[in-house]
Amino acid sequence: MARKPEDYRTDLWVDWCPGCGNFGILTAISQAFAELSLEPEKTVVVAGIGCSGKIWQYFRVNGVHVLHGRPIPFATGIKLANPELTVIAIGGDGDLLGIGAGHFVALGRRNVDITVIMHNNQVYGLTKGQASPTLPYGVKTKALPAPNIQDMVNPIALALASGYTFVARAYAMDTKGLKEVIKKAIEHKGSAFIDVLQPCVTYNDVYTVQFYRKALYKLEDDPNWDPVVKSPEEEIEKKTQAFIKSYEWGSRIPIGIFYVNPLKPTYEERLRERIPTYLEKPPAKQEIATNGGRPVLTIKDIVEVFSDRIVYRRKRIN
Amino acid sequence: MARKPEDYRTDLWVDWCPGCGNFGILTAISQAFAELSLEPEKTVVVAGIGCSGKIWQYFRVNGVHVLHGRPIPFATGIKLANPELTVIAIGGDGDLLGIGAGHFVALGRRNVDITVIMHNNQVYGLTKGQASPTLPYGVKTKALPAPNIQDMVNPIALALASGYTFVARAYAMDTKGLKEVIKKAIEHKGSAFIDVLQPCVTYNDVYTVQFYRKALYKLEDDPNWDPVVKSPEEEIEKKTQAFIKSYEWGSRIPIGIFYVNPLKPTYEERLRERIPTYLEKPPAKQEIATNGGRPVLTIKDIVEVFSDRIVYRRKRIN
Amino acid sequence: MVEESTLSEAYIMIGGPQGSGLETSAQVLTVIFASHGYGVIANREYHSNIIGRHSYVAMTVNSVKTPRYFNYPFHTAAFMDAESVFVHYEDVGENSILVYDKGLDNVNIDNVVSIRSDTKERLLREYHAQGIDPTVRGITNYLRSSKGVQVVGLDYKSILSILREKFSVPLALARRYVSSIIVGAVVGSFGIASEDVIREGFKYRFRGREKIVESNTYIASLVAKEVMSQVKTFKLQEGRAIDDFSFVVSGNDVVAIGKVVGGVRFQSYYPITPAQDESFYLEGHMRITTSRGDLGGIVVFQTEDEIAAIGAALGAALTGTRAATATSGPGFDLMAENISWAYEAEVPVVITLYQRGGPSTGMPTRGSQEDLFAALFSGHGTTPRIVLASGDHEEAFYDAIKAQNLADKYQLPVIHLLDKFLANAIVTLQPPDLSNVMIERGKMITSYNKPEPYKRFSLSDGPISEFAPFGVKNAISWYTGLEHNEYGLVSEDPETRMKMVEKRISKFFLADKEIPEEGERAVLLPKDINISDVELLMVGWGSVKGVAVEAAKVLREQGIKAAYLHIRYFAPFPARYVSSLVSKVRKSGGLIVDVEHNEFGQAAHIIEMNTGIVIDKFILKYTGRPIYLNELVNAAKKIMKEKIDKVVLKYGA
Amino acid sequence: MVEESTLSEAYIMIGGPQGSGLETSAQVLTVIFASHGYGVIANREYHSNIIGRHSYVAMTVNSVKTPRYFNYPFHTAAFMDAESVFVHYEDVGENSILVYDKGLDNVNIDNVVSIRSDTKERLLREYHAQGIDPTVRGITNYLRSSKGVQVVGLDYKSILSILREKFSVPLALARRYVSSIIVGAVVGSFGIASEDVIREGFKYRFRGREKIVESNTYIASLVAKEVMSQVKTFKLQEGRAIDDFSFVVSGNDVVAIGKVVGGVRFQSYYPITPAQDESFYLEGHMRITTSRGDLGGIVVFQTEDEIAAIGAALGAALTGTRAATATSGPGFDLMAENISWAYEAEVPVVITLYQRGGPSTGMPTRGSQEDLFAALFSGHGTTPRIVLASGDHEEAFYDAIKAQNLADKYQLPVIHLLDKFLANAIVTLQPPDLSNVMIERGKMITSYNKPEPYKRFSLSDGPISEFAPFGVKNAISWYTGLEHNEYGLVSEDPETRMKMVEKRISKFFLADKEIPEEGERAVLLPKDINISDVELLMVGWGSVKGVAVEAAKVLREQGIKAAYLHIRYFAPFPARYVSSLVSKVRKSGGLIVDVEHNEFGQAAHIIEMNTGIVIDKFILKYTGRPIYLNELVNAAKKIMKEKIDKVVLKYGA
Ligand SMILES: Cc1ncc(C[n+]2csc(CCOP(=O)(O)OP(=O)(O)O)c2C)c(N)n1
Ligand SMILES: Cc1ncc(C[n+]2csc(CCOP(=O)(O)OP(=O)(O)O)c2C)c(N)n1
Ligand code: SF4
Ligand code: SF4
Ligand SMILES: [Mg+2]
Ligand SMILES: [Mg+2]
Repeated sequence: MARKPEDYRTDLWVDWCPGCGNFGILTAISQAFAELSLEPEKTVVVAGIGCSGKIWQYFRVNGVHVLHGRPIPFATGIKLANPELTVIAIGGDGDLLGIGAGHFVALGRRNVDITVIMHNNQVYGLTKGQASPTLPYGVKTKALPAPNIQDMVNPIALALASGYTFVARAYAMDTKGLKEVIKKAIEHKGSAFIDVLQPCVTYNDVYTVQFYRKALYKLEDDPNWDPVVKSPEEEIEKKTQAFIKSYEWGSRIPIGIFYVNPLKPTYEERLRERIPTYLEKPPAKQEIATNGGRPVLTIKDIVEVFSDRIVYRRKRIN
Repeated sequence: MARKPEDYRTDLWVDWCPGCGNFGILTAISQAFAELSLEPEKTVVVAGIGCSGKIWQYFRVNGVHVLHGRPIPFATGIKLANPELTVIAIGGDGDLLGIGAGHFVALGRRNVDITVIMHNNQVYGLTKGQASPTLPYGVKTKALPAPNIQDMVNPIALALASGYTFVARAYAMDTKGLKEVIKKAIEHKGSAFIDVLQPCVTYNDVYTVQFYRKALYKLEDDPNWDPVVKSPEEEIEKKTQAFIKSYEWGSRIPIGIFYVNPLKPTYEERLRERIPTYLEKPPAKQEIATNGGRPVLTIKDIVEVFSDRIVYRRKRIN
Repeated sequence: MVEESTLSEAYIMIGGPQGSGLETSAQVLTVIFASHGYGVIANREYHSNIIGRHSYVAMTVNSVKTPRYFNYPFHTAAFMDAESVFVHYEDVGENSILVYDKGLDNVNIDNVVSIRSDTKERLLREYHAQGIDPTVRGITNYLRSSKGVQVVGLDYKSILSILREKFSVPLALARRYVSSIIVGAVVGSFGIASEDVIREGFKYRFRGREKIVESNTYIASLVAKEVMSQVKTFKLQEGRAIDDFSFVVSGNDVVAIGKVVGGVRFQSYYPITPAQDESFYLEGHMRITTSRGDLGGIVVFQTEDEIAAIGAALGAALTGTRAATATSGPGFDLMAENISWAYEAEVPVVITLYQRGGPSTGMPTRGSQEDLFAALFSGHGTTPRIVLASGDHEEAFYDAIKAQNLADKYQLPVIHLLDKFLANAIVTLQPPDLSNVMIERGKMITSYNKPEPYKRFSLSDGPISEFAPFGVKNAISWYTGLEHNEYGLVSEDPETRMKMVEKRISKFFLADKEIPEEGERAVLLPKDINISDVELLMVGWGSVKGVAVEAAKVLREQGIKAAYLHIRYFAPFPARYVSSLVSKVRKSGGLIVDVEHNEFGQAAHIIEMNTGIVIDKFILKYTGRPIYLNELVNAAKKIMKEKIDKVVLKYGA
Repeated sequence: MVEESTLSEAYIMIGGPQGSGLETSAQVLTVIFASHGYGVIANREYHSNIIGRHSYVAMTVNSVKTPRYFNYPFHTAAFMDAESVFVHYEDVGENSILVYDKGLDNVNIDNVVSIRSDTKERLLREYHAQGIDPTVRGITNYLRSSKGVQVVGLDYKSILSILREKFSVPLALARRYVSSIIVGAVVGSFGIASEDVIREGFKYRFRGREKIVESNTYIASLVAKEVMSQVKTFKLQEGRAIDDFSFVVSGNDVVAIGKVVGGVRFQSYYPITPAQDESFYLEGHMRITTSRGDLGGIVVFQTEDEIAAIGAALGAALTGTRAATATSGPGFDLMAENISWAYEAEVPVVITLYQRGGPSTGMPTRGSQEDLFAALFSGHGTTPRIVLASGDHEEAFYDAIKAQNLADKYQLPVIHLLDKFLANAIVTLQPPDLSNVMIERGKMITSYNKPEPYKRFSLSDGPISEFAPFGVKNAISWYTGLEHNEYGLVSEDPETRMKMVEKRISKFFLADKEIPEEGERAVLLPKDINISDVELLMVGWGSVKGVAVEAAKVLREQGIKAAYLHIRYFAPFPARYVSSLVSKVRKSGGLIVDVEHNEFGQAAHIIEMNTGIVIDKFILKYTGRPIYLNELVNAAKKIMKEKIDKVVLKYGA
């Protein structure tokens, strides 16, 4: 049964500012879901707090609207408890690289099979336009009292250094390109990160549609660009090439896939080494009670499983 | 007046395990302080929680033992409030790159003139040997029930991606080399990061002194190695060269200075653009009360400073 | 038409979609009234949204004082859009003036996408019950015919089209002038149409942009005249609330100003509604210069999260800088561990906590008083701290200074509690009286010359030790969150532990001894009331003050001897004073009613915890909207007469 | 020599530097006693340090039951080093046996670098006052001559040198055998020297490493014989506390086991003392297999911080997995915001909170009960949650399961409170009785077939709605920390807001109605006491239970009608039951005394907050060391006789 993007949408009114780049992201994700024909019940969108974070309610798939900065821990818990689910973590640049930067780095070390989509508008939209961690030094967007005093963090370089195995950048207004990247990210086995450049029409009067129209170019247009690691030896080389590219920011900004390493085991695969039946019987699918509502473990089981804590009575002292 | 390393030490018994690499770091820092002849009253060591974090009490300079993961925010507040102070932030690998990774990344964006020293023992020492974020995947140190399930984060690459302007690695047992790096880091104007490889004799039976003796080599031994950015154009090139080097981890591990960029303005310099008298009269040095204990701002001052919130009574309505 | 009544106080409502100039209208109106001598309070209600969802401003204008409450029915309501008409149809009453856009007459509520389904369903239920047609026309007809509302339908589009002709404003920009239609509608309702008068407001708003000032003034005046021609206007008594000048400030602003006056020179923050505006305002005023010279500056530091915000503030405090941070519930939670650290390490720091609707992200742009428990008990371990709550903008100014003094004196963290109602309400405010304001730094020292090494946590002179900031010659100091000895160096000795535990808690008990209870930690209002006479004692805190004081007045006018006990400090709690008042009231058969903005009666629980007094009557509101005067008066009467225990208020869209 | 007395209960202390095998000694001793039928409890005191600082273990061994308290003077004390002798000289009394290393006789306290200056000064003061020479010899002489202690000085070095001859253990490794000297010294004090008996302990400890077992057993037995030859030994009655087998577990272990039995299949954690051992133990048992097959496994997930730990647990809970996290004060603080989220989003999750010395990092390896306020009130907004506290290892096992049931039933966060005393104490424990243990998942559903769309927060069937985990066909669900409608989608409608606020809080009130008070939420002990008889009612919680129950018994034996009221749930608080007990006691003139491990009487405040009852007598301890039986008995008598309000306890080095 072919699914349509609309099947993945609720009928809520979308309350972003007219012209906001978030609309493009919403469209692209719905399309990607449809083209991958994901089961809505087995799909979970976890979103942070921000304009970006509002996206969860517009999808007719399971949605979790967590705390500011925390999409990644929640998404990780969901995925590890039920690896059958497709889990997407969405947040703003403030959410994922400001308050949530610690989790962002940690996910890179785990390669849990989830997709992280970052709405990069260089501002804190929902709190009325302060500088976000991706706004360059010296830039003064609309709501700032003075030019930005902090440097920007480079999301692509940070993702590479953290260990993400799929790293890409896309543009919110290019829904088709974005959709394709999202599909690839979801299909990728491991932690995927997409930095989505997202114009904020209300607060960001610097990184506008007009600006991006001129600045953006596609990595894939270079026939020699190959971001995929094909053997472990290639890893550093591909990572370095992506790292260098990630510093192109200014009049020319690349979008596309920077780096893919399909060779690293996912966290779920690693868990199987500790719990051989993990994938067949993950936490969410284990019976924990008998039909009568009693624990599945009997006293005998307990004594066996925790035998290292049992002392048997021997003969009498003296 | 020449100062000796002992002048910078309290007489407390040092309660690390005999043979712990932390002793070397303690020695090296004291030596660096002495050679730079820092004024103890104007020096502040801010430390996190961990075996590493215990170091603060062994220095006869101002010390702050903060929460686990939080040396950087405290150090930043101290420095910005009183930029005359020399501020060193010290933490373990768990402290700075686990729970504190968000702050670690944020400092890179600010270039506040503080020095961050990380005791990298690949384990959570004080909580009895769990894997820290710098322990590679699949490695089983003493206290782990099974080989490490998470990948290591690359501290050097992360520091580079975050924007630190001085990035180095040193070895705790090479106190002389370490001391030299620390001196350079303190003298560097901007955020400096030193990843100190620190054998933990109690819990880390993989990255031992024996291991490091074989694996380590010095970047400075290569006469062509030049980590210093001399013009803005060189920035990405030098960063990339450092990035590539940072992935040498295994049988050969480089130590030394990976990257230095003296060209970026410090946060303090940036603050001067907003408060011209900031460096002469930083927060800690402003009079806030008159001799009589009254606020320095009079009502007249208040009305002037906050004139944008004053409405004057005009003629009567109607 | 003839003016109908002369008012000393008027209630005004304006509504429209977020981002369409409603704030401009509110500000302009406030300034118009303020600059003509009126006391004003204006509260904006808005969704967690940037553009498009419904927002409205309730205002009270008073000719002799600055009012601190809102009331309904509104004398006048002016709306930009259809949604406002749909959701506010119950806010106007007989003779009220309602101005709306006739061009929207045919709009059906079903077509208003920005109204959420639950609200829509509720409204449709209500319309149905009253036989109202769910269109703008239907509503206005109903109001006109069944409610006696003076409905004025204006064709906004044709009014705006004048702009092109007269000021060559292109049509695309003309929508921006809806805000001046609203201004005109409101002032017109009060018989004001003079361009001179109206211009004051736009001049303030569009400082220096002459043309915009003129075109807006023109439209507003035009509309005002039109409205005046269609209704019986209200007449306001002459404005005598303001003499020479007035501050026109939000609660956020006034705390920011108080902090600067109080000597705060380091403020760290992570943006969060409704705290952020305080820091933004400070950020726009980092440099403190006046005509008599450079007075320094305040470092305002935007951090990566709230943990860093409090961490940086604590770091700054160690240098002797007065340091603070401002946040709301979610951010405050993240500060818990560091509050515990500050208690252990005895570092003076102030956390300004703006309450909003919770739990969790809750209703981030709505008001609430539900973070009292968190303010008192967040952070593990026994960590008493000083918690003071401001009831209005005046209190907020002085409390911002007081909080710093208390932090310095007792070397404790101090939580300064405010709420969204207060934070976002814009009011006229008398210039503060600095004659009693002192900067008290307690035992802070700036030099140290004793022969023995400096002991930051010396036990030799009472529970409070001398505090030498970093940098003081000969005074090296150590701080740790671990238990420590007098030098601040780690100790696990049981005797040292006991002494240090007792030292810390004694500071709190000392504060309890030293800070006056009556009048400072709790205030009985009105001031001249005889407590033994009181039949109904409302107990409340924070922004309940304004409406409760007025309600008590109204009740007294209606023959019920009511008073309001305003709790200002929850820690140290004014237990003796509160106990004595309550028992006096109870002895003479009076009732005690807890009034607050949460579903649990948090303050009542804290009273019980500190005094053993069980309060069993409640007037609670937790819709996120402020308590209005009439609903409070009615609830109080209900409790008095019907002997019920709890009234839950729900007025307001 | 002749055995002197026959004991049913013995108190044992062993001491030495951290990392030198003291834990081995304790474990071996515990197993020796347990495997011969004795009930044992052993508590280790240690510094926040890995190697070198002073540590000691207090044990109680009982022949008929598992004791849950410690007492002094100790019958026997065996020390590895000089520091132990210096700091524990007051822990032994007449006839006590003290075994130490004669080779240390000349060590002066000044030369013991690991003793911190404050402790050293205190001890020197004490020695001086009693005319004791500050050397090991001085101390032991004093004990022998003035205190009647049976001091046994052994030359550890020469004992260890036997190892080289007999077992070719190189000298460098011989130091590791000091632990078997200690074992030997202790068992010898009780007249036990049989290699057969002693071997049991070493076999358990060094499973499969024959040689090590033999050499250790040999040394221990040798020492035992030597001790027996020098002293009047104590004789223990035959061990009848254990039949077939016993668990020998720490509180951490028992909670871990309870979680697995209770169906927890996801545990996230960030390491922190004293919580971490629970997660480590689980990590070693991720795979759950028995002879009857593979029963699945538990994912134990080490996160980057505690925010991620609770976040991941909440995520896992949404999939229908029973999820938990375990932490201590500092980590708990970081979870506050997510607890508030869990309340708002109605997600069942369990947080196991191990209290330690605070505030802040405090005394991380010491015990305390001071996180009660935080457990109850952390997290902004009104967020009542269920808080239950375990009093001993038995309770901890069942509570670990119960906590999950309650979380599922009421869809609320549940805090399971423990403390370091309980967490780290190793005890013998009867195999649990599973006959009454149920797995109750409340309104969780695993399929959904209704025609209308699933409403996660349906209001149609009482305050608790059906919970369909992610993945259930036809049941898409949405969760948010914002206020929301029945679908879980955002709403700011005032009416929806009110309903949802009331829905959530009603669940808490429902729990208050449904969970029995008497016997479940509070337990009066001993069970058969007549409350109207009680002259002294101690009220306490957590690990105070063990010592308070025993103290009540001792007091009754001494003629004071004492009982202990054990509070198990602080929320919902058993207000009616506690009130009725307290008033009964007070009516008949009895005293109520709050006993707890903090300086503020946190539990007493919670009682007051919930009942209005003011408790004004306190026995408090906040040195980080457990309350010992004798000091509690003495304090209780003092309060009874001297009419004082507060006794602060301080026993223990
Ligand atoms: C702990 C916490 N701190 C602060 C906030 C307030 N807050 C809401 S959205 C937001 C920032 C949004 O910026 P970003 O993540 O970039 O998302 P955007 O709105 O730009 O899409 C902040 C700081 C919060 N909700 N929680
Ligand atoms: C919020 C919080 N969580 C956990 C802990 C417990 N803790 C103490 S030290 C430590 C880790 C230490 O590891 P690392 O930072 O690498 O320092 P090391 O001991 O290895 O030097 C942890 C998790 C804590 N003190 N605070
Ligand atoms: S503020 Fe910016 S990011 Fe937010 S909805 Fe509006 S345009 Fe989009
Ligand atoms: S545990 Fe490791 S890091 Fe800690 S003191 Fe011992 S050797 Fe050093
Ligand atoms: Mg953003
Ligand atoms: Mg470490």
